[in-house]
Amino acid sequence: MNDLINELYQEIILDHGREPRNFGECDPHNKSADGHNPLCGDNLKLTFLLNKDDIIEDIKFTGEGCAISLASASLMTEKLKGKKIDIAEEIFNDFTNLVSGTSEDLKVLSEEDSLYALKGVGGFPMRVKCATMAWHAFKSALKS
Amino acid sequence: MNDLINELYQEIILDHGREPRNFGECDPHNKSADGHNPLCGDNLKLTFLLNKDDIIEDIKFTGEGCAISLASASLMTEKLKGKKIDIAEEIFNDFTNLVSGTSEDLKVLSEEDSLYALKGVGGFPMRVKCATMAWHAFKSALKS
Amino acid sequence: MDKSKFLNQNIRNDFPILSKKILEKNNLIYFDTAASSQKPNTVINETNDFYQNHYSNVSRGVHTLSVESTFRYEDARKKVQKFINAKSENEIIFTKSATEGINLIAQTFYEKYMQKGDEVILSLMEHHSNLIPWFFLRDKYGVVIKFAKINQYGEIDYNHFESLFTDKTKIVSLTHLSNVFGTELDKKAIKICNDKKVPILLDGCQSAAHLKIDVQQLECDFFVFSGHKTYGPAGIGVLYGVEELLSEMPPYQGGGGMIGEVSLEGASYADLPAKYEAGTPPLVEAHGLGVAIDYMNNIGIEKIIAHETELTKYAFNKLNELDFVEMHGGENNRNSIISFNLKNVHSHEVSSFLDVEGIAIRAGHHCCQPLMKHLGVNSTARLSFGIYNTVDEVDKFIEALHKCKEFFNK
Amino acid sequence: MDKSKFLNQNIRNDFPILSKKILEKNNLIYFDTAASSQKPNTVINETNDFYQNHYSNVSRGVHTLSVESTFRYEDARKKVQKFINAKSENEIIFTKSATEGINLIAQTFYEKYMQKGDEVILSLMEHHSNLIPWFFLRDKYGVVIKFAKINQYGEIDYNHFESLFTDKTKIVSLTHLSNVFGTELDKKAIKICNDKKVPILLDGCQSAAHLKIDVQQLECDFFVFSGHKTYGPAGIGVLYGVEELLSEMPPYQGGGGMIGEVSLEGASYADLPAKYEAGTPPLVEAHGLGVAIDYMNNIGIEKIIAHETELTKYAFNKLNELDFVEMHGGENNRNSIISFNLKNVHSHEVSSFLDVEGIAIRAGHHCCQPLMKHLGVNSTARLSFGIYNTVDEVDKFIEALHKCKEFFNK
Ligand SMILES: Cc1ncc(COP(=O)(O)O)c(C=O)c1O
Ligand SMILES: Cc1ncc(COP(=O)(O)O)c(C=O)c1O
Repeated sequence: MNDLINELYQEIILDHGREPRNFGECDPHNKSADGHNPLCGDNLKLTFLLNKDDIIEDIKFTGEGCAISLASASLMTEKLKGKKIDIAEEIFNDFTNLVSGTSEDLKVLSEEDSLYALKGVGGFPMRVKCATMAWHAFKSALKS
Repeated sequence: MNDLINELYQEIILDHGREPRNFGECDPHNKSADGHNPLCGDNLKLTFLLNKDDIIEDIKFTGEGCAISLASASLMTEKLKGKKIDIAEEIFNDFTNLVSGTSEDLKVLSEEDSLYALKGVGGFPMRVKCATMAWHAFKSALKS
Repeated sequence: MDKSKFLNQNIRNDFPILSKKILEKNNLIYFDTAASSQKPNTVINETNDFYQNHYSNVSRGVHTLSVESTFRYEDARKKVQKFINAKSENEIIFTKSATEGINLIAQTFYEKYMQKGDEVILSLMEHHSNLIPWFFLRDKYGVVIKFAKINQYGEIDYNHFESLFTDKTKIVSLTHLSNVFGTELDKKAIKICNDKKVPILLDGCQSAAHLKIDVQQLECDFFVFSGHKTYGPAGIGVLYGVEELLSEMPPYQGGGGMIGEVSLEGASYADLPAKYEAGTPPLVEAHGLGVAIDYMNNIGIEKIIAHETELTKYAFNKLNELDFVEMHGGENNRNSIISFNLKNVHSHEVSSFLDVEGIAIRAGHHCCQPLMKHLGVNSTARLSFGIYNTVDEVDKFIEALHKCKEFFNK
Repeated sequence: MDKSKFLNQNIRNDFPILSKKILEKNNLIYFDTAASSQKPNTVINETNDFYQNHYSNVSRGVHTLSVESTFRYEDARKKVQKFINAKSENEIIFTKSATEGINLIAQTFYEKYMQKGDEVILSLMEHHSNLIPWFFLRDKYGVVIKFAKINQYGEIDYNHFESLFTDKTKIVSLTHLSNVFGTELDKKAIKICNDKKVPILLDGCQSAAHLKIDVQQLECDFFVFSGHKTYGPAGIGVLYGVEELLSEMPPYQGGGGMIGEVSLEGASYADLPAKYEAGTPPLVEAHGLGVAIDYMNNIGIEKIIAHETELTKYAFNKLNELDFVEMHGGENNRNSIISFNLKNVHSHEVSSFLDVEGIAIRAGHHCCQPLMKHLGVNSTARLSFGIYNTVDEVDKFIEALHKCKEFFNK
């Protein structure tokens, strides 16, 4: 098997792709947004509950997509749950840098983070949009 | 001086270009049409009187254009005046063949005809439209 | 498998990109011709030669380079005319793409012949480029759009199609060869339109390089295709329309080259085909398309069809044998295109996996989102063939597909 | 003549066509760059290389060739963005030509911001491509067009221009560099528009390769140009628009690539810039334009301007000395273009005569019929320069012009 493929599809990705965590809709929630990849038709709906201390109390998603987009959404919800907004935004920045191949100065993500498993997407530039779809939905939900 | 240029601008062409014959408007006339070359803005107005025997009794033109278009119009009016329509149409066919470089089987035009002087236009394909502008006006006037 | 039907493999030498190594390792197997075809040497070299020896703007100057450019451009028009057997060169309009061609027709046909409440018939399996231009008419002018159903074989349900016609039906626009199923439109669809005297536009994007096109025999009123899918350059498309319609319809874009006389008060327009070609056209690209047409003609359209049909049949049967593969559409009446899904594996995964093996297939909705919805999938994987593809490549692909399935089901 | 301002003549070796013999005899002297420029080797070679090694469709597939094509295409967009100093890549739309760009703006700007009776301001010296798209609005929707007068120097009469504004003025569209006079639009025209908060479109066809373009400094709202006039390939144009406007205006053509989600009931549209790029774009041509931009940047825009300005001045003075020549426009504020007439000799004769000597100039109305009427001529002869032209060529031209005059006055 080719290295690029093994790097892209690490065990944790395949696992989260098959069985996404936090799949569903937050009830109650006060933030939501749709994510959509016009290139392939993949889409998701993200909902979360932001409390008065700006902490993400709960976060979930539904939708359909490839293993990369599902795993990325699933790992994102795991990572962001319980985080304060400003930190979540830093994670957003780190993550988008990581998957677009500019991963030198990550501020908050480290190799130990499960999200780091998505680094292999950098080897497949047309897949970056799969990996970032949930994240852009998160960003636009923040503005909603 | 280059041969191509001398062939294009034979004395008779320069002469008719400078002093076009039959310049004006036929009064009375029963056929008319405008000619126009959208590539350069040259234009003319052709009028003629067709009698009941289908003979072109009188034919004139006005307009502005390059030496080739003026000379061609001038020589055309000289040639067509007094001709019957069916012969005029044969002359039309011969002439368009002559200037577009397919002058093998001319039916009614011969090397002695003054129109033959326009053969040199064949060496300048973008000028063919200059040479045929008056002729297409004649053709469309016939239909009018 | 009838080996006599296949083209001589020397043809592959005509396409320089086929000797490329993907990821510095694997030979390229290009199964994405429906998205865009690769280009033979003649097309590439003639593009070169045009710029190196003959280039200037067309139609406008009287100098030598202008002559050479204009004649190349107009010669390409003649080649296209012959290629699709149009009656006259005036019926051949050069566009930038098939998409532009459909937009042009939708807009100008509406302006001349339609009004609010009039109806257009499309099908469920049209490409977005044959949907959105009509959606614009719906949104802007209140035109009604009706969609013909399709059956499980990827064919239009012709009874349903016929039932959609009313007195208000003004135009029909259908794909000539489905870019998802590879199915060819049956002539009876055109016959129905002709009988009802409703003009029909054929979206020939996928058929132009893969079927014999004779617009007079087809009896279609409009036909569009893209050069880049027919072994020609990017940036050039063709719109064919019967002269009666094109000469009545208004111009689409305005600008240099499409005018007669212009004053501050107004303008008259040039005759066909210039009327629809505002601005400096993609002249070198048009020439390249003419060269691509020569190239196809030299091989022989019939031979191309035989090769691709046989290859498609072979690949279809191979895929159909695999229990982990779900096929879309039927076996018959199919040319050069096959869509499928791997059970439980998203088409993106299939494409990325194959890519690393050197195999380029397409994954996604193929610009047919309504069809995807109808099929109940969000994307498919698609194989599409050109003259350069071989049985050997199909075998390698099937092998890789087994590996792919293993990998994702481990 | 300040020789230090001229570019090194080695530049000529970059353009293969310059070694062509016209009519197998005379060296080509190409003075028709305003109609279309010649192409440097890098542009030709990169076009080649794209087709030979990296080609497929953009944005749609996930395979390697799709990546390579998409990145080349989007990289070209970045190069254009830097070249004209746009704020964002979203403001750069690839079109097939400047003509298409103006049509796009006229139509979509009207749909969003205008209604019957609203006014557009143009000038008397606009190219047909900056007239007819607005005439369409007048014919279809009852928009009013006002024309700014010009003075004898080929400049807009700015007082008259300013007097044309009313509450109903919604957009202004002016040529940035006249394709007949070579005169540059004064910044005060833009300032007037900015002050009155009326968006202005600059037709940059003739300026893009001959002036330094900085759309932010210019403070224009829209800017269009064609690749083929800027040492790039045929079939590609650029439309710049400020993001606020482009994101509010509706899409122009519909089709693949410009959509978000599509159902039978309707569609949402993609974000900028894709929203305005329906169908497969001229991807190889866009890349070629990017390469042309690199080429110009390598030489240095300032050096290009110095060279062409000096050469234009030289040629203007030489021509102005001739009593058998009638000049159009003034001496100052002129770049790369000179229009003139030979007294009593039609420009067609001049061009055909010079052609045989190997000299390509343009003769005609230059797609500016209203301006010709204003000048009281039916056509002019036009010299236009590119980076490859030299003083020596101008001298040869002047010599040939003497012969021409003799010939026709004999
Ligand atoms: C000033 C001006 N505007 C517009 C155009 C049209 O450019 P194109 O034909 O490349 O669309 C031209 C070129 O002919 C021009 O010189
Ligand atoms: C059936 C069909 N129609 C239309 C198109 C649009 O073609 P283009 O993008 O070349 O305009 C395509 C190609 O994507 C197609 O396959």
